[in-house]
Amino acid sequence: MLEIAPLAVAGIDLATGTAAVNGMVSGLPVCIAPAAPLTRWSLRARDAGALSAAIGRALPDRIGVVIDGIARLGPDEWYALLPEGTVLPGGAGLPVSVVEVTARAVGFTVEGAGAVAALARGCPLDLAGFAPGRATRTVFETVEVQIWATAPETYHVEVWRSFAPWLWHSLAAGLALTAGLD
Amino acid sequence: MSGYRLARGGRIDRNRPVAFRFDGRDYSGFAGDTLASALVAGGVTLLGRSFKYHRPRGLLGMGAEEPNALVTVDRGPARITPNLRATQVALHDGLVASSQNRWPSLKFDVVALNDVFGALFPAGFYNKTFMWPRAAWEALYEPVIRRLAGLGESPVARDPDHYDATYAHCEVLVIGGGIAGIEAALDAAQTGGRVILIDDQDDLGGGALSDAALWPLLTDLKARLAGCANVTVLGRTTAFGYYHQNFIGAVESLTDHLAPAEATGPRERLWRIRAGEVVLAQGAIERPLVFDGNDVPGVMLASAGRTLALRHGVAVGRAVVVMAAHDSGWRDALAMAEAGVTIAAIIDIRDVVPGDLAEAARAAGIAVHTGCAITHVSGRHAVKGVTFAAAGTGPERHIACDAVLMAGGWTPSVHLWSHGKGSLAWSEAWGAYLPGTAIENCRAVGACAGAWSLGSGVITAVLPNRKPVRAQKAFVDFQNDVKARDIHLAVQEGMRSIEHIKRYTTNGMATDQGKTSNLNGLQIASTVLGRPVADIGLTTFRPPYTPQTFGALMGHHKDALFQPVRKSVIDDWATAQGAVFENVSNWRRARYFPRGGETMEAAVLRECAAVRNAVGMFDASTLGKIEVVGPDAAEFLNRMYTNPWKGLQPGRCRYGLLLREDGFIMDDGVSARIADDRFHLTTTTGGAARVLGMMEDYLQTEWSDLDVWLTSTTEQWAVIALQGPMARAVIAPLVEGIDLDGAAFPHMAGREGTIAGVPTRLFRVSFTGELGFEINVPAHEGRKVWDAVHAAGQAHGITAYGTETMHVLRAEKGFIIVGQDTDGTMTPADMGLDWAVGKKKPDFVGKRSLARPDMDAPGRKQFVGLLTEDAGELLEEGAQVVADPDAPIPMPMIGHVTSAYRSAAAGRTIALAVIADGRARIGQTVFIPMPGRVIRAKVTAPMFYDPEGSRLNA
Amino acid sequence: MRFSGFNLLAQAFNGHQDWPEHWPDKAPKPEYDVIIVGAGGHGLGAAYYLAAKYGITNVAVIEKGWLGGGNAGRNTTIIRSNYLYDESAHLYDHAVKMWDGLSQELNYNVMYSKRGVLMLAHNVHDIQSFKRHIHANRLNGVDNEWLTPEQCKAYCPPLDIAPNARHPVLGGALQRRGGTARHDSVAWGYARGAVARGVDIIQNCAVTGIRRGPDGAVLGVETERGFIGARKVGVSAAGSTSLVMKMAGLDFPLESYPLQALVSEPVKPIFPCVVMSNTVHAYISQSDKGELVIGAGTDQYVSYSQRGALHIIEHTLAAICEIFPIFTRMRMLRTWGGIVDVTPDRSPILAKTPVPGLYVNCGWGTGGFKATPGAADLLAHTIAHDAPHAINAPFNLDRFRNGRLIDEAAAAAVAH
Amino acid sequence: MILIHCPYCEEDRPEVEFTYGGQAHIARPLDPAALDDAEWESFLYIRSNPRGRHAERWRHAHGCARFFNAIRDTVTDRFEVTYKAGEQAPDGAAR
Repeated sequence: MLEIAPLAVAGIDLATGTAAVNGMVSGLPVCIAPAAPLTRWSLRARDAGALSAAIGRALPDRIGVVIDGIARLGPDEWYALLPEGTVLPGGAGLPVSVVEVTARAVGFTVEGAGAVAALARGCPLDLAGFAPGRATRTVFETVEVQIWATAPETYHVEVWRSFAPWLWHSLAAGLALTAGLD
Repeated sequence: MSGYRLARGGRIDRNRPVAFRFDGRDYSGFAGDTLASALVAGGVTLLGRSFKYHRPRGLLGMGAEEPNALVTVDRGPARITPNLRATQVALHDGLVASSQNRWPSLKFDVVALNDVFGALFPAGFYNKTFMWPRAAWEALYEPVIRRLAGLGESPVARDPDHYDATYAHCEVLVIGGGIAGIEAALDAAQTGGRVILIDDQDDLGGGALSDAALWPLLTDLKARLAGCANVTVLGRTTAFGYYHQNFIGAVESLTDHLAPAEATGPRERLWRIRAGEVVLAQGAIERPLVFDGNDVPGVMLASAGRTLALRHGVAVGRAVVVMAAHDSGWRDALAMAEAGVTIAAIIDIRDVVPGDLAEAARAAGIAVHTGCAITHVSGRHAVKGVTFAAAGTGPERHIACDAVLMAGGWTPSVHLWSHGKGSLAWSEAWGAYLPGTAIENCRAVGACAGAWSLGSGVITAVLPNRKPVRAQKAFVDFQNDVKARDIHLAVQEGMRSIEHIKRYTTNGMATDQGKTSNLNGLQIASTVLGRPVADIGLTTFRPPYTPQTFGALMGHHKDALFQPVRKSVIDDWATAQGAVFENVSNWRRARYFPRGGETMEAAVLRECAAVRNAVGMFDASTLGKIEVVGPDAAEFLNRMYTNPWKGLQPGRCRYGLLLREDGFIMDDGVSARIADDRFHLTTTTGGAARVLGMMEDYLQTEWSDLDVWLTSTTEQWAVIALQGPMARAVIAPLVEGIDLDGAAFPHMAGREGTIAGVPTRLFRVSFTGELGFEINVPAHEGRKVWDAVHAAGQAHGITAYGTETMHVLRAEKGFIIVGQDTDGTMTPADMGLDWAVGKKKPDFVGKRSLARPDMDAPGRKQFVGLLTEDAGELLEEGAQVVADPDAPIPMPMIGHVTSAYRSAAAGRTIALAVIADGRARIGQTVFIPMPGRVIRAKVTAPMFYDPEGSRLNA
Repeated sequence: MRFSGFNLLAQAFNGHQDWPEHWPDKAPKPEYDVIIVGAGGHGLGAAYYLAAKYGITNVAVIEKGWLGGGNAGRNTTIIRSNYLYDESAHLYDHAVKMWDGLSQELNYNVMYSKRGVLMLAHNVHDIQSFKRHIHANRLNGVDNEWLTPEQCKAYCPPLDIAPNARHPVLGGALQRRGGTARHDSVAWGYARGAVARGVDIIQNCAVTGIRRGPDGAVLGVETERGFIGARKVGVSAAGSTSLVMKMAGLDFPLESYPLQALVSEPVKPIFPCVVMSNTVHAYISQSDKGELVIGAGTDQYVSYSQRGALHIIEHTLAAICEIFPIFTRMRMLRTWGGIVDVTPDRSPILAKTPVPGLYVNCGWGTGGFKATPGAADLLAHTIAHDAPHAINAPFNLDRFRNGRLIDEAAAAAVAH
Repeated sequence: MILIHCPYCEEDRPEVEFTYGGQAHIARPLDPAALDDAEWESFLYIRSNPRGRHAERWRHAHGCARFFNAIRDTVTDRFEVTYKAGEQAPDGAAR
């Protein structure tokens, strides 16, 4: 009988990291850390003006742009990352949709000169031209994520809670894996 | 000159000897050697055995085109890799390699008997025999064939190595690091954009590495390249596939060239490169000549001989004969002579050879024979000498030698160009295909574009010889043992397409994928068919250019990172309780909570009894959840679901049934109206993404006028199902802002308030038939509320239960599970769910399909209960139901068991099934044939517990 | 000349000079009794059975490229009949019965190898689905047995049955009569057999139109090499069926998708059978040459380009190595793509069409090779009798109108 | 890995962000009950399946999440043009 050695760490044992991890990707330093707690809101409306009035906040008009923590993801879709404790009006009765999704996702920050290389291991976008103030929904390998360029060489990554352990270890594996190379 | 190492020369470090083992013997080479060059230096000419005839094989080429020197490299336990080309195995200290495909040894291979009786095994022989006696194919012939099949040994242990993958972007990607490639990279670098240069060697230079005259230029180009910050050079990297819109797949070897002890990090990395422009500079591959004995070990390409001498300081032999049909053979001979290799003679098929070359050869004391062809090579495991004759048929002359170099011309490498669907144009001058017009932003430079002067020559099929082709051991595909005669036989038997000839002879189907055999095969086919080569065409070039490791192509999708396992916020608690889990879609869910070594059955009976008699709690967080918000929310759900929604008041819940447009049940779930313009929708765990995608499709493309929006909240809410007569008592002390009294908060109602201080949406929903609540709280508070409810429940004997118990309890009530009781071919009527279909609604998704003739024809399977006559008999889910168990096979079947459990509440086993005209059969006996026996059962209504629903409405 | 070990030995002594042409290059005659469009395994087989079983020898098989060059020449060669519904089980088992002895019938070794097809169950839903198949198969006379994880491992040693794998093996359904055959040999064997019985095979002759008489009945086909008459035309063109049917004014419930597959470098055989996994979407076997033959599902969009996508290959190999971790160090030798025609219920259409004299055999999707002898036989029957056989009667065009679908894929839908 | 131009994001994005939505411009009838079984069969199942220009639907699922239409050559897989849901195909517009 062909004996095959058991898995050292199985997928079912992975847990989301709780502390920052530092390493190198393609010879450049990177730090991956859990993001600070936030409140999250999915905001939808056909008419941006009505939505802006409903929640009393400015909204970016171009898809992929962020203004004061609110990104426009689609023609009728905005997504807000706001400080903990923020509460937005529900827009009841208006032709808008305001839904809190704070608990739906987990955020990571990816910082450093190697941040683009760390994300490029699984994200197919050309992030070199992804300047601060941009945000988009995309994928990391098979998992849907959002990537926000919050500052030079600094990115905030949003991922649904149950995919976070896999994404954390996939990002972290890139560091440990190549740390010793160059 | 000791052995075959030249006293001087070569781009090797003679101060760094490297010890290695091959087939159990110790050898030593130098840093800068490949395994191939070090072995030749050590006097080893026999390196392998061919696939079919097991003929002795020596080195043929110097790179990716090598078909013969395939070795297995052992880098320690579970790190053994078969079929590696010795020409591409970098030498490192302690390298352990062995030959393959021979038994008992490389020198004495018993299977070479295939060669002795080779006449019995021409191309396609296996189609003509092994058919008698009929059983012998499986009993005798195939087992023997499989024993002899394959080259190296398959790995047999889990691979401890890791692999990495990444995307990359650049404005210009240059593939091939020879002079032409480096110059293209330097030009591109001037534009300031990102440039990537790929080369499969560990040292840039390509062909120039074997041409001392070009070394100064090479050194200068490489220095200028190093100065360009925007150029990334990927060495030891092979671009293997050219996909849509300049998307290139490449694999970088990271540690195989290092001694195992120094090898840290991933073994290989997959590069997925998107390039603005692709410049192909892959050079050309020298073409063997086809003549009797051209496969004796020691017969190799002239470029291989030159590379050994100039790049590795190794003489391929002590007396070398060159058989040329192209000027490059002469240049290689002269360069090798200058490096100290004794060239016994240059034989050229052409009558006239460029004067300067002939002159230089004579000046170097090399015998020259033009207008001649080798007619035989003597020697079995190594070359002993050659026989040649004018025009191949004149009087025979002999030359003693220990190596023969073939210079048959050059084939520009158009592999990647062809992957990219660029057209090919036949070039008479090259006797090969050159790149035509590209459909991608791609251009070819250097030899692979036919733009590199390697001199000129003539293209030959089989060299002229007095012996007929069928009597010559003249090889076209050295690994798959395809001789020129085999191509003649293929055409004789009616194979006229090159694709037929290739598949019939297996020419070009070996691990080198025809790099040295396709063009010769085509040329021979052309002469036999009497049709010009350009009319016959080439077989399709398919990725990968060279074989690539599965591990590299998986990237980091290996072991624990293969695929995400989705876990709820309660998962850790369940793990601590020793729960046994099951995979449901890409989630994992607790199936049951065994205590003290209980079996699943025992645990489930205990959990069921706890829910029926006291109270149970269940993690329902994995159910799909969608927030439907907007003025047209109710109208939208009205159009999607079979049920009417407009009349549902805020604070009420309703069971929703969703069909596909073809009328078959796709999903179901309970939904609550939170407000006039807000619904909290629930779907099955497996259907969540599918349902949301389908709804977005209809909303965006069919009913884009509706003001309503869908937001996935599957992972926003943790959901605790609290079921049982004591459920209300458990949460009463925890809930604020909601009157839990039965009248104020009836079954199928929904309220908002707080529980354990956490905001909640509390629904009175029961999938068990007991008094039931579904507690929805924000996921990051889920565990806290779970613990609070668990603590509050201790006094009432609260018990956690899993999916198996949930299945039993819902089955006792006859509630369906979409995907288990239905299989995508059932209508609402089939499943007894007509009550959920809004008869007055003009339309909903699937309604029109329900009106098709067959959708309510007699004989459709209907959802019913089954009670076995033997109360203890547990039916097997999936078992078939028949009306007449004595009917002969194929026995007509009328349905199957969808669910079957032991039921504490019913005090016996119960089952649900779908049976043709099932409802009309209630009360009748049906039969479930099992291997060796028949089980009798009575058809009942699908309801085994509290039919009036009194407990539900407590 | 008859193929046999004796003749091979005899021919060895004169350089194999007497082997005749399998299928001489033929110019088309102006008129035939029957024309088959598409020289794949099904088309060539239908011509063979028209001649061998029904004595209809004035037949032409018309092929736009080289015979056996479509899906027949580029599939993963899997043979099985453990389908769920009665109609499918009878259709595919009719074929599996004919695979037995096909080499002898054609006097051409097609290397049908009954090594067993093992379908892996990775979750409770899979177990329920496979048990349902096993019970239904037993009552339909199709062999299929349930194996525990340990029995699966014993049958296929390279299998990893570690309980903590991402998709642990919870058992398997084994059809021992399933297995593989050599795809090219099937097409060439039928071609040789058909030609030996008087059938003309006309390669490099694309059909460009279908000519119909005033009553709408078929008169013959327009081709690159002129009009060729026939009262009966059987279309067996796989991925090109939609295009050919439009020539007769018919719109079909068909879409053509790329299906990619790959082989590894050849190694000493270690993999004894065929293994399939619906959950991770991949299947694998090892050919008699020692190459691992690996396939997966179709690409997601309609396409006739056989370029294929790299990310499909990545997912396929990750899936294979999840279940067979020993193969991570194996190397991919060649990838290729076929064009498979898929119907809404994933079941084939083998029937008459509304156009008198026009018959169709299509919609086999990813499963056409395994059905080759059966489909060929039934297409020949349908053409010869101008009426379907009982086995292929349910696989008609009407089922999409009246809703009587045979949806094998739905049964495998993902769980509760 | 094809690059697809999303008409909403107005950017070329990689194929793995998209899902295919089948043949385009098969609008669901406003009153399905008015169709006979053959017409309903055509709506549900009959597809053009051309070798060449094909009007089809895609969804930028992992991007702006919108459905849109495209004309693609099913032989080269090259996208000729993409346009928003509800718009008609720009006739012969070559991109």
